[in-house]
Amino acid sequence: MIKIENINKWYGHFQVLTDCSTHVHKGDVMVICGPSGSGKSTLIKTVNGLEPVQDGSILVDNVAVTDPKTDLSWLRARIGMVFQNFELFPHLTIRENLTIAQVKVLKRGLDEANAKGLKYLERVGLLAHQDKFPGQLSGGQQQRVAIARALSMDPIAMLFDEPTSALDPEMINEVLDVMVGLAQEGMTMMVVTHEMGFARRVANRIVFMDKGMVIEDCSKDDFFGAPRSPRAADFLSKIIH
Amino acid sequence: MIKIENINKWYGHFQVLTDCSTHVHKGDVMVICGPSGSGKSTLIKTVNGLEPVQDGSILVDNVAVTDPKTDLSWLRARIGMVFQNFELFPHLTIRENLTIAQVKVLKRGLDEANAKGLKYLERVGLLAHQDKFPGQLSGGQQQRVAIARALSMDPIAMLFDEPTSALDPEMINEVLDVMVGLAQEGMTMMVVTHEMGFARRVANRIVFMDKGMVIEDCSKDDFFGAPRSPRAADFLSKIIH
Amino acid sequence: MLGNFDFDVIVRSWGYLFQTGMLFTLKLTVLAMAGGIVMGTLLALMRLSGNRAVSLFATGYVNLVRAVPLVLVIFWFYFLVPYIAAWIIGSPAPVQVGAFPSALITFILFEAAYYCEIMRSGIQSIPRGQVWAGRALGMNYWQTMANVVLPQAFRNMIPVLLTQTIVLFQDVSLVYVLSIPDFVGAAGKVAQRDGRLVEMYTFVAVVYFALCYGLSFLVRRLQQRVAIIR
Amino acid sequence: QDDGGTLAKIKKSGAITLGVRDGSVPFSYLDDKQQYQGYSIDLCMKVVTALQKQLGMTELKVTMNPVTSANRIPLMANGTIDLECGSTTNNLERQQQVAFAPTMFVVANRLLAKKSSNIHTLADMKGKTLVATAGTSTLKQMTILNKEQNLGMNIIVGKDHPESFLMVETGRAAAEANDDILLAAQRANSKTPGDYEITSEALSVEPYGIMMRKGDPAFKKAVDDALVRVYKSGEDMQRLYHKWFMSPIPPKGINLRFPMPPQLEAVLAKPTDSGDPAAYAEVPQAQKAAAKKK
Amino acid sequence: MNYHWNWRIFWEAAPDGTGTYLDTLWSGLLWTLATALTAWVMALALGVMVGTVRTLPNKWLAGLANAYVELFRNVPLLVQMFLWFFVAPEVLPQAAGDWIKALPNAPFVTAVLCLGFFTSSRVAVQVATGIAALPRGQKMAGTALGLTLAQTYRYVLLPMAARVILPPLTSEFLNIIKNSSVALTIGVVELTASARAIQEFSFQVFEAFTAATVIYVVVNIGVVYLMHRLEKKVAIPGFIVAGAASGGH
Ligand SMILES: Nc1ncnc2c1ncn2[C@@H]1O[C@H](COP(=O)(O)OP(=O)(O)OP(=O)(O)O)[C@@H](O)[C@H]1O
Ligand SMILES: Nc1ncnc2c1ncn2[C@@H]1O[C@H](COP(=O)(O)OP(=O)(O)OP(=O)(O)O)[C@@H](O)[C@H]1O
Ligand SMILES: [Mg+2]
Ligand SMILES: [Mg+2]
Repeated sequence: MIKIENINKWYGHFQVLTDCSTHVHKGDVMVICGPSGSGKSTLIKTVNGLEPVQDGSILVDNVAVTDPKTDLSWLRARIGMVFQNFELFPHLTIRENLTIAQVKVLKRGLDEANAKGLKYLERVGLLAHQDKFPGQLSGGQQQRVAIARALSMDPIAMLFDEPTSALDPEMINEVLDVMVGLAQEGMTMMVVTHEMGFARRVANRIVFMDKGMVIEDCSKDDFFGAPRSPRAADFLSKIIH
Repeated sequence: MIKIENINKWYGHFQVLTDCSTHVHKGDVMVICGPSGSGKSTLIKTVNGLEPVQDGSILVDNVAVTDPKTDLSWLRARIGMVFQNFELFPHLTIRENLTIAQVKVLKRGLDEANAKGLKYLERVGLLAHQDKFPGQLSGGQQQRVAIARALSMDPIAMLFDEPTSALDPEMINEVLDVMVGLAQEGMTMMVVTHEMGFARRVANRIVFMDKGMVIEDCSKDDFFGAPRSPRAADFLSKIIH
Repeated sequence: MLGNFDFDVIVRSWGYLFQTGMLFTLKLTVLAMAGGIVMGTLLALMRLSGNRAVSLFATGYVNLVRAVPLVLVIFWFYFLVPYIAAWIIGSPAPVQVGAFPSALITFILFEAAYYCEIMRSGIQSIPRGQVWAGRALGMNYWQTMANVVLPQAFRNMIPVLLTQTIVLFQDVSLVYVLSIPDFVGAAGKVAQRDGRLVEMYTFVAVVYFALCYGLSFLVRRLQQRVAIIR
Repeated sequence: QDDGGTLAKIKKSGAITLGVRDGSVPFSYLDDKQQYQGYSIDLCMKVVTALQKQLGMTELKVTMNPVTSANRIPLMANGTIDLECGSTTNNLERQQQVAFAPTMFVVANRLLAKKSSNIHTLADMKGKTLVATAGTSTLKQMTILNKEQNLGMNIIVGKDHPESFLMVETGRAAAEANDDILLAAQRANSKTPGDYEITSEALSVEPYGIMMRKGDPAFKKAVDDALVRVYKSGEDMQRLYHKWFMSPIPPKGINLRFPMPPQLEAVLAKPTDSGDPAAYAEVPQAQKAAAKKK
Repeated sequence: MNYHWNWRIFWEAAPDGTGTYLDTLWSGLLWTLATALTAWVMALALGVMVGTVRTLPNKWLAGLANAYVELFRNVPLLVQMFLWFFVAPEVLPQAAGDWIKALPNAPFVTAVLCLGFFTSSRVAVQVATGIAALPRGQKMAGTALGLTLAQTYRYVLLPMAARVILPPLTSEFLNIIKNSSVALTIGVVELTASARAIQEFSFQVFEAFTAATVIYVVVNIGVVYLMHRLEKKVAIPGFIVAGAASGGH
């Protein structure tokens, strides 16, 4: 469903991504990990064209993201994305956050958008908070709203960029639980995370990156069993303590 | 060495600390944990008078922090403090960060201050970076400099407020290692942290707070063995996953 | 000297001062603020645009305008606007543009440079993630700006925008170079005709202080009201 | 570019715009009913009537456009105003830029001081502070005289005439140098007119003229003719002068009591638009010195 | 346009006997710079003090500083200039008033004081904003090391705040140069007043104002350039200083 082929990306003279390739199939849950600055966020943002690449090709559901003729807005509307800092719109209520893109982008009627939004809000257990503003919710609650917002667009796949790293330790689980639920329902997901517990539980593929390169791209069992590169082994030893 | 007796603190009408008491003895390593907003940071800041309290008394080395006649600057100079966001002074080089308070507060000569500062910089393994600015170091390195800065003042005790929570997962260990070293050398420490691995390894006392109150104040073994309050048990179950 | 203050001159010219002078000042302030904010926002978007030519043009405009004293800008525009208007509508002779439209155009163009800088820092203060979130939901550039970035930038910047408007309110007094009677100008004219400068200027100072202080007090109240809960 | 000149423009647009001043009492100023009034304006209105007749128009709209000393030239040049009805000194330098109608008033530079300070001639000002208004020919003359006669005066500059007067009133200057008619108006307008004295020694001769665009002979002739007719009308002209200089004038009913100076009588009898002071009266020594310097 | 251009006017002798019109402009520029620079020094000194006081925990002092700011920024400069020059000496005791009036260069001194106070209120706002923009922890870190509050401000907060507010301070610097033209209302013959004098004497109004405009632009570009150099010079490696919002003229 997502085909990344030999992409390269530079910021000025600095190469962030070097020859990265990977495939995500329908229903896959892919976890991307690696040291800070290794290009994980950049990689995941290239998938829906938020970061352009200078070289290589990306196909999502057989649509070429890298083709200048592609209507990126339309494509993005079909891929849900959840950010580290939630990025809810602080000036809109939770309900408005859930409906604005449905109305403006998918041209749904307000009633339909509301119904859809509230359905997913209920799914993440926050129906009672629909009239609050994001600033009035805890971090974990905000992140769950962000997930509901992405789901309201009926995405064909979901991208997560360190969805729990800005959360208080107590709240990490409430978000991971929602994500586990999604994975179990068969949602195609790409997840940048350091939560190896989550990876072990639901991932079927692990990509390990370092210095802009994909160092490992294998099944969960291969990765945790015997990571092939010394860099990955070193990383795992640091992160699990 | 540090005696906190029945302190109460309000922000306006909101009570942040309710009747908190605890004693830290020389050589103790006390870990303070609890949910977000429970008053941990506030409690630790009252110890060197960064946050005034309205009621109760705090004695540090038999000096009353809460007594208006106490020279707080002098007291603070003898208690090292390390913050979540490092709070190095960005406009000063690492060496200047280490020496400024020694020169201005302890009135040490520049040579002596330099010698002392560099000694501790070496101790945290960053001697080579002495002429850089904080912005040029990674988070883990900055936090180690912050610890060296506090140590340069030859403190009788050290306070840590979530020293690792702003760090990338990979860098947490390099900071914890320095702290473990300190604890093993017998430094008196109060540490607000969620790192239960650290607590298990070096703490001898654990304080658990909730809603501004000290719920548990016991030895490490008692705490991890069978926490007495349901709130603490619940917290532990969420945080260790 | 203050003993023989002649308050009568204020009473006598009350209508002129307020119905002509203050009305003009308020009218110009409000219209120039509205126009300036709209144009300033567009300029800010241009400055932040990825297109180098566009952003260079906006940057040049802003810096040029900010380098020239407003008095001189007002002066130049009074004479140049008729020629510009003639050039736009293709009239052979300069078009007569009244003092008010000329002043309004000048103030909008001038203040836009300042509002631009405010809106620019407002837009830049919005975390980049907000733009990404908008784009990731499928909104295009303009939808993201209109629904996500600008409403927040605007709210965050309301205090600075209003402070700038207070500056604008005071700057309107510079239309004296066109001899249009704004509040200060009207007071000045009365003062000069009747030789009562001290009384008039003291009165002007008191009125301005009351209005500006009141306004900035309101700004602070408003700031607490509209601040986005974070 | 101005095809057919100002006359054609007036005929075509059915309107004429007069440049007027806000505070040149009693020549051109705004009264408390927000009407522009004054000696120059009355003269201009007579010109307008004559123009209307000459052009055979049933209706001619008159617009009053306030001008300042800084913008009267550009506004004249870009066609915003057609006639400037103020109190502008006609001199040879300015004739490079604009044309003047026949002189309508002649003034002399004099000093105004508090009676208590005992100043009767320029010589009495030795070592004292003198104020003149920025950008006036008076200021330039005083600067030159100060050097020439070794007076050692400290000359300070007022932004405009009322502020120059305020300098004397508040004691920042011992005397103000200015056109005598303006000094008379200031004194009459002050809180205590009795406290001030205007010296009798004339320091210069300066003609005032109504200003128009240069290089438009047809329009200038029409204006000149109209004005000369007024000047020569005897009775009418006397009444006009009396109205502004010898009777109470709005807004406060002050009377300037400024009898017609002989130079003005002469020029009304024999109208001229010359920018040379010598054409009006014997030029005082002081002014000659200044002219020589130039 | 019916206008007689004469760009050679600047080489002609000015009637006030001091030299050519070019000399008139030059002397105007010098007065502008003298007024603006002196007032700027005063505004910086006062502004930093008042701005710092605004951020102090002492409510009473902070309130006083706020009152200072409100007083000087809520009345148009034009009017303040007038009040300082004509009204202030009159409300003082007679002797003090007379002493002020007898000061040599009284208009210049008054203009500097007035501009200095006016601009200091705006500098104070920037300084307070700059200090508030620093992470709260910085102040705590300073005091936790045993630095007194004064030392914390001196060695930690102010040096950082100064860097943060450098861009808006540049704007204020430009403003004070432009605002110095208001000093012409009390008789300082600075650049704008010189241009006006030239046009009144010669009637070459466009030439005079073009010259003034160009000089202002050149001076301001020079200031922007110098401040940019300063910004670069004090920039901290590895640290991006974000400019606070700036307004005003
Ligand atoms: N706009 C940019 N301009 C220049 N360099 C950038 C930019 N954005 C990111 N980089 C650099 O690109 C590299 C990869 O960044 P990226 O955010 O993808 O890393 P990451 O693996 O997500 O790290 P982290 O775990 O810290 O989020 C980093 O070295 C970063 O400094
Ligand atoms: N300056 C302040 N004014 C008002 N309330 C405050 C202030 N500082 C903190 N609080 C409130 O006091 C409570 C305790 O804050 P504190 O920072 O001590 O919590 P904490 O236990 O350290 O939490 P965290 O784990 O999030 O750091 C919180 O509810 C907080 O909102
Ligand atoms: Mg990242
Ligand atoms: Mg805390």
